[in-house]
Amino acid sequence: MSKSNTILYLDGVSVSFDGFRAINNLSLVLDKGEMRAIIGPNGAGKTTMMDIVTGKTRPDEGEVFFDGQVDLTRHDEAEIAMMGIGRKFQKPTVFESHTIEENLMLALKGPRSIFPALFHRQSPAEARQIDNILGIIRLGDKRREFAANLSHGQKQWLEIGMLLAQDPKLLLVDEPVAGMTDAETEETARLLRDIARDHSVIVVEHDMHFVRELGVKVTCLHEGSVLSEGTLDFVSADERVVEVYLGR
Amino acid sequence: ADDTIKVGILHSLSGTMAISETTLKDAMLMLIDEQNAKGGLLGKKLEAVVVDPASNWPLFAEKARELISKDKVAAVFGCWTSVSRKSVLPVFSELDNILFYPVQYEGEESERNVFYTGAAPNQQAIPAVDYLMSEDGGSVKRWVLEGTDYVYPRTTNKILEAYLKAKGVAAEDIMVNYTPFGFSDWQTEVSAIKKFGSAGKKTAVVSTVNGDANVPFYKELGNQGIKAEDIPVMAFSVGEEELAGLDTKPLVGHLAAWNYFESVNTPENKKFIANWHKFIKNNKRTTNDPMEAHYIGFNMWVKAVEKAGTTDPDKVIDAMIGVSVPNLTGGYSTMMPNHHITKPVLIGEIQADGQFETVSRTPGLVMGDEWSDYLPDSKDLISDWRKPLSCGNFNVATGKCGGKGTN
Amino acid sequence: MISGRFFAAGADRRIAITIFILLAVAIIVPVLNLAVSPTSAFYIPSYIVALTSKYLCYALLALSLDLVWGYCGILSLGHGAFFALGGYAMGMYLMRQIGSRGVYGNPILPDFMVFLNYKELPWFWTGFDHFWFAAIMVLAVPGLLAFIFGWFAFRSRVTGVYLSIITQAMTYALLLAFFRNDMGFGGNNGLTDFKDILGFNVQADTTRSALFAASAVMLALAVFITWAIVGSKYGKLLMAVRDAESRTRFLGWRAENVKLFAFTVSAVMAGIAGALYVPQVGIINPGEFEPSNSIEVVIWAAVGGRGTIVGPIIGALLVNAGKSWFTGVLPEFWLFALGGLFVAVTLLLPKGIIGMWDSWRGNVRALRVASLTEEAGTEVGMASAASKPARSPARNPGEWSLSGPEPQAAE
Amino acid sequence: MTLIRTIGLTLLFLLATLSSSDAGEADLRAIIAKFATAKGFSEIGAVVHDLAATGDSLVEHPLSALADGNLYIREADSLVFVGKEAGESVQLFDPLSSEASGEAAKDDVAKIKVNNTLRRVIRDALGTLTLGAKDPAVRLAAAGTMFKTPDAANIEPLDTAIASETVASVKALLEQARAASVLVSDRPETDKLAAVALIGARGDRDAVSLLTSVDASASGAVKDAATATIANINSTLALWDAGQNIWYGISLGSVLLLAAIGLAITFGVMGVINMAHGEMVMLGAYTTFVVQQVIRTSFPGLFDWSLVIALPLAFLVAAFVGLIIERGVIRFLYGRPLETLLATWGVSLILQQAVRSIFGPTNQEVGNPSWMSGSFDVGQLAITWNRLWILVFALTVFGMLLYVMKRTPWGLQMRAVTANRRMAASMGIRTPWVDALTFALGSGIAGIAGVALSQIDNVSPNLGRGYIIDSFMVVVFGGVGNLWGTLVGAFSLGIVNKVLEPYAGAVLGKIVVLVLIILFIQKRPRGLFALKGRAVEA
Amino acid sequence: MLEVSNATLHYGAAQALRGVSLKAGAGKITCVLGRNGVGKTSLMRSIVGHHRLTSGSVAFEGKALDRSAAYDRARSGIAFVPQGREIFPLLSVRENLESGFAPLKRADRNVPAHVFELFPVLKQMLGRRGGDLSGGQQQQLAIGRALVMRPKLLVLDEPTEGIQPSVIKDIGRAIRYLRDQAGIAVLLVEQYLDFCRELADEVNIMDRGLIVHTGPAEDLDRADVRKFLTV
Ligand SMILES: Nc1ncnc2c1ncn2[C@@H]1O[C@H](COP(=O)(O)OP(=O)(O)OP(=O)(O)O)[C@@H](O)[C@H]1O
Ligand SMILES: Nc1ncnc2c1ncn2[C@@H]1O[C@H](COP(=O)(O)OP(=O)(O)OP(=O)(O)O)[C@@H](O)[C@H]1O
Ligand SMILES: NC(N)=O
Ligand SMILES: [Mg+2]
Ligand SMILES: [Mg+2]
Repeated sequence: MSKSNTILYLDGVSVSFDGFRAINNLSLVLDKGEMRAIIGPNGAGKTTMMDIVTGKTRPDEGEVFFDGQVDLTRHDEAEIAMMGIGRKFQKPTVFESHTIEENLMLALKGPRSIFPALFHRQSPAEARQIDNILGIIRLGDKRREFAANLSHGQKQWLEIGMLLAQDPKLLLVDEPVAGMTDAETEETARLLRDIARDHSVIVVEHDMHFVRELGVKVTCLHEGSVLSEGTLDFVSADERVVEVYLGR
Repeated sequence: ADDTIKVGILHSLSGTMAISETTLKDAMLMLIDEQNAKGGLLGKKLEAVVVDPASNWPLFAEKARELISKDKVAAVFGCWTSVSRKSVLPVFSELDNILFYPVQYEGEESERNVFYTGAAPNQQAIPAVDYLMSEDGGSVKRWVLEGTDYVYPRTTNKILEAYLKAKGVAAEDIMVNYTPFGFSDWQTEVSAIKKFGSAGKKTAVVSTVNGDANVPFYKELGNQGIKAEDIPVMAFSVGEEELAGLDTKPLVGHLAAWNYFESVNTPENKKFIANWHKFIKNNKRTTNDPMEAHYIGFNMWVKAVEKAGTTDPDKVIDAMIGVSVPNLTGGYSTMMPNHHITKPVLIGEIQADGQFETVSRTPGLVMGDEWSDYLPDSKDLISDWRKPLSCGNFNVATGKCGGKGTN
Repeated sequence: MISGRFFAAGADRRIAITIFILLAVAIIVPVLNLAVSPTSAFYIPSYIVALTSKYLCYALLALSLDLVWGYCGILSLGHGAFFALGGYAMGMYLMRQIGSRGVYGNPILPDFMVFLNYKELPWFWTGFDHFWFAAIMVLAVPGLLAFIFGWFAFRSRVTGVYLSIITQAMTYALLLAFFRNDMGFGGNNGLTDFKDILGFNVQADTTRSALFAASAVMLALAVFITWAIVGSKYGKLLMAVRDAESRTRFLGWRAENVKLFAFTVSAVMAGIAGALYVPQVGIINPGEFEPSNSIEVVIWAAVGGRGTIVGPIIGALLVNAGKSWFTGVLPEFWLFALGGLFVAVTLLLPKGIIGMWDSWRGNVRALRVASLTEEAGTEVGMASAASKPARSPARNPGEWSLSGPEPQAAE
Repeated sequence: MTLIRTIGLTLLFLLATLSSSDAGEADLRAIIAKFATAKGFSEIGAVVHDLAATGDSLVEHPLSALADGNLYIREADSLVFVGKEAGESVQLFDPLSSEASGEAAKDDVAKIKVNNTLRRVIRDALGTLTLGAKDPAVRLAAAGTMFKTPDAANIEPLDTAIASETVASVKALLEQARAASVLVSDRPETDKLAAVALIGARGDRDAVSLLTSVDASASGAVKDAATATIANINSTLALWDAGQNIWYGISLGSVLLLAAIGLAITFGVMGVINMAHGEMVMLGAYTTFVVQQVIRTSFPGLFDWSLVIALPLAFLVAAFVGLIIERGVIRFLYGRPLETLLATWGVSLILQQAVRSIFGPTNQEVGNPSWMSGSFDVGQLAITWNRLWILVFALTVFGMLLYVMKRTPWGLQMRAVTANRRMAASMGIRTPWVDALTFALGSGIAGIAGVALSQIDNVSPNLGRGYIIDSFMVVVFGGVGNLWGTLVGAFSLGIVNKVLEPYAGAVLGKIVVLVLIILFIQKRPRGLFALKGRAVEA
Repeated sequence: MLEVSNATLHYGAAQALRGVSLKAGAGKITCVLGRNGVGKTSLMRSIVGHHRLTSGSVAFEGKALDRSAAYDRARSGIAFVPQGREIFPLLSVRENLESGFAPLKRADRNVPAHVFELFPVLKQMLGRRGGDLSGGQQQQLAIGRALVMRPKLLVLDEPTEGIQPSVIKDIGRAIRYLRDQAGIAVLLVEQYLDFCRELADEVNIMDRGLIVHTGPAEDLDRADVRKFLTV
């Protein structure tokens, strides 16, 4: 298989924790500009896969390449993030003692070393971008609120906002609509489709409506490896997927 | 108010040194009470000003400054560790006041504003070693110099090493070892002593182990079965107060060198102990050498103030020299021109009741020698604060004041 | 931007006021000490000058600690070490200035080296006869130690208690090392008996006043620098690292460098504090490395209010003034008073003096806003801007939260 | 002098073994009376010799009284008595018959002074005197003494004793004592070589000591044999030394473990940065002191039980104080762990000063019960009883605690509460109870640690301060929140420390240990037994 | 069974609940819906005793709970599955379940069989640390843990969040089972409309700190009700 046109390339990846195999010989390829939905039972290894891609977890074996040539296993979280891989966490993790605005400011794309940060002054372009994102995540009226005071769903949105601010080449989105209303879910799907126009995206979700809205290729993981892959209809027709995941 | 004369008491009442210094604070309060009962001084009552420098050396300096500048004391009695003394020295010379320092120390100092009523090394360490070398002391041939790692033990041991070598002791018969402050696990050290002592020569330990570390040291000695008959330990920092925290039965026969023991049988001492027990309302509280030093120092100061007719420090400093007062061991101690005093040196053995039994005593009084004769750079120095010399470090070789006098 | 912020309202105005007060004090106190007759009611006695000046050095130390602790969540239990190292660097200079005025009259060797039989000056003492060299060392030694220490520790992702305890181990090891006479720093007695600084007698009132002014100005400068750091984007980042270190990594920030910079700057500040302190108290000895000293610094910052700039200063001044006062008036019972004060502050003023002041003021304002709007019949935003959750130090996970009552797992 | 002694001892021994002591009591009394006029240690020493020379077993009593400093002279009539101090007076007993002979005020009697040299003389004299004693332990001690003070004149009495000795261990020692004496005699070389071999077989430090002195004076084959034997013994001793250092390390480890284990609860489990932990240890030590004080004044017979009695009391006292601290202060600070540092620091200052105000600033005496005193040998390892008991005790406490934490509902609730107090409450766990009891448990354990530490350290208001840093180091080094970590951490720090100490010295050794801790934490940033898993790897 | 009347709650000066009244009856499933940040979680937390109401009251089985602590509420039969799971991360799965034993009599201290039937994965993972489980597994554990307490009132705050579809179905079945067999009251906060529609006996819609609508599940299809749930 050629890596050249891929944005993300996982081959034969395995990882275990205290003897428990969370990822088992997983291979997954994402082409440049592609959006992919990943589903799978709880504990299938979806989040762990993202951990591996973002450098949080080191695989025991296997290859992980970004953009066709960068071996991600040789880089740490910060380097990987700077290469252009952004992530939204399953459990929203924001900077609680910063305001919404400051959270976004820290996420904004730009130089990541100390001295520029020390002498940084916000440019009008940055200000516009923050305004823009605030609009998208509908937290404009709370921009000066501390993130600690947000409800669960609002934090989810802020996370998405931070991801947008990073403007990465590859977005890893872990359960973005958990805790959102149906309307918001639709909104989010629209947003992701928008983004996917010029970014590569991996979305993990359990909400089948949402996955359907996305309308992209679906991969179903189970016990750390790919169980089924194809269109949503194809995957959800797969007996094994119904058995372990969708239920009857 | 002006109808009292204030006396500063600068001893730690908290922190690591409280264990030793608090007693001295109480002793001073007692002495001041007694003086007041006798009618005070120059017709005025004495008033003690107590502060707590809390075993914190810079705080000593701050409190000294406060006593002198704010409370306007006539003299200060205080300090225990050398570093606390070093810390307050500049304050005393800057503000020209008087400090009475009651603890045995390493010497190598003589300041105009300080009177040293504790022992210099020659008033404690040298006679102690002499005793051990004598037949009575067991004709010791092999020496362990065990100390806490700080300046007093280091200097004392330097002096002792030089002295022992001068007496023909070979280098391999001297073992020097240091442990940190508050050291509590002595297993290795005690067994090393045991090992060193099993070379077939009579061995003794000279201990400059400080304060807190002593109790676990002696407990370990007892437990490892090191008996005084086999390897006696001669201590310079272990007094009645330290022994009060120990079951001394296994330690009977270990030694200490001081200028005073509570067990000394003189009328002055009996009276002193009785007063102390009355004052502190506890018949079990012991007395010790630094207390006697304060007793001597305080009485000297009283006498000097009376002689000078004023508490003005400059006048008192001049009047101090030559003042002679009874000590508690049945003689008189005199303030010498080097601001050190004359003292008898007593060697005592620990008894089962936590007291020392005097087993040897220098025939006469020993004059404190501030500049050791056994250190190359200080052997030519003397101190004489009498006019016209008025110098703490006069070099007899060059005939100049100021150390080497190279300039 | 800076100047704009500087004269703005609120917290920033407080910084301006603080700096102003410090600069004013730097002028007024020396004048009242030197130029006013001792009988005058306005006269400030020298010992008060010396005392306050010492507190200012402590305040600078507390501020330096707060930069890493309050703003970056690095609870250093070894900041006293940087202070002491700065102090030693200055002390070495002062020792060399004694020249042949020492008791042994040796023009090269300090007294303690003479009686410990040193034959020549150890190599690491070279250069300290120059003030400029010592001044560089005051900055370089603590800075370098912090840099090396931090480089390894932050890279290895040592955090929380583990970091705190190794900083404590560091200061403890230095304490023991400096105790050793063989180290060549005067052992337990340290360095004393200073005569001049830059040719001026250290004991002269004018020198003291000058040192006082220097301490006050230096503190003012440190306040300004801290404020500038904290207010910058880097400052926000610092706090973000404090609250969710791993999250900053996933945003591409090198958390270890963020911390390293603050730690090093802070150590340099602590070193300066030590260097100013030593000529004023007249001694530097290993006691300054005592782990309990470093813990006390933490306590000053906590009492004043951590995560603020003025808090640690107020805390340091207050606790030390309290200590000076209590040890004088209640020599036997002052530990009860001080201990009681610490307990009371934690219970009654959970965010320290400044923090409490703020939330009290904040609440008053917020409540007023709330009631006004309700009266006006307008809707209150769910969490109105007036509510100040405060950049609360307490909610500081991943730090001393061990089994993680508030785990911040980035799942 | 040696001559007198030789003759005396030989005579005496012969007489003693024949148990036909008829030196005449009157003669003995006459000699004893000479103590009253003896001046200085050498004259007293001469009287001791005279007494010993009588060979009468009756003299054992006055001689051991003298060695213990219990021999008095009544000033009024210069009569010599064995005295027993009782308050301000001294009870007098006849030196030979031990009959009570009234009392005297302390001032009316003079104690006969002894010094170390004299004590040694008496010990030697008693050694020979007791060679024929009934009690094998006494004979063993006598043989031991004679081994250490070899003398050609001892050979014959020893020969006799060996011939009649029935207890194997005593016999062996007697033979070694004889060999030692042979070496200093003018016996033929073959005898001496045999003696060197016999002594060499002991293989201990005493053998080296003896052979070294022989080595210095001997010549020829004996010298060579001695040198070779010394080298031989020393090389095995070096191995034993290593073992000894490990044992020291283990015993230091047990002390660290004891000191830290309470903290492993209050800090490790509850997350309270408990700066007052050391003061809890101190309270335990003071409880021991008070218990012993009461026992000394009211129930002297119970002294050996004092620690057993002190243990539960110390636990209760410290636990109670802990309970008050938790209810009064800590409980307001959950979720604000850093502020517990400030508050408990305050509490520790208060407790320290309170103890200082109540008991005074000086050390208090806590004695060792007899079963905690002295030492025994395992091969060439000297193991002191107090260290051994402390080790056993520390492991027992650890085991019990582990059981409570892992196997009881309380332990589970404790861990749940500290993990998430609010959620634990919603599971129906009475969090205030659990908090209070957990803190009390940790404090109580610190208290019983104090009982043990009172056996080896100062009992002073500063006691706690000495342990707090080490305790935190151990808990953190081992991995916070993991009891096994505390155990392994304590022992590894203890052993590393003690293995380094003989080479680096105590000061440098400690510095090295601290640096090692710093480096180790770089390798394992969450301690030895790091808590693992997603939750902690934030 | 549970009655909340006129509850108000402030966070500092911000008001999160502005006079909420709500009832949840035994043997019924009562649903609370609403957009993000309208105060659902705040309401649940007030009911289980994590927040103290500024005013208003909560009564359970006729007794006012306002003064009782969270653990007393739990002991009187209220179990809580919080948003964000809040399982004890360092406790094993077994221990997490056993933490629910506290209010039970000694004889009852066992994990009911239906917990493992419902969530078989928990049985496989009994020995693992709770914190290591995947998000969805943790959610299952949180529900299982609440069931161990044999509650009379089960308060669930978005229990389906992050759970795979088949298990959501199981949870629905379980909730129904509990209602029908054990007759317990269920108070359910949900965003997932279908789930709610299927289960609820009664729905309450919240908006900006108020309950703006109460009615049967069918109401969810009404436009005037839906408007509270759209953006
Ligand atoms: N650090 C770890 N230690 C132990 N086990 C782990 C660790 N990280 C993940 N696991 C295990 O790996 C498996 C995969 O977990 P992961 O979080 O990737 O699942 P997931 O597919 O994201 O599930 P969900 O849909 O529930 O979020 C789980 O069984 C989990 O318990
Ligand atoms: N601890 C807090 N401090 C201050 N404000 C808070 C706090 N928690 C929540 N809020 C605010 O209170 C409001 C209600 O929050 P709550 O968590 O109850 O919402 P929710 O309805 O559960 O939302 P979601 O569906 O997102 O979980 C929100 O606007 C939030 O910003
Ligand atoms: N002077 C002493 N003992 O430090
Ligand atoms: Mg997941
Ligand atoms: Mg919610």
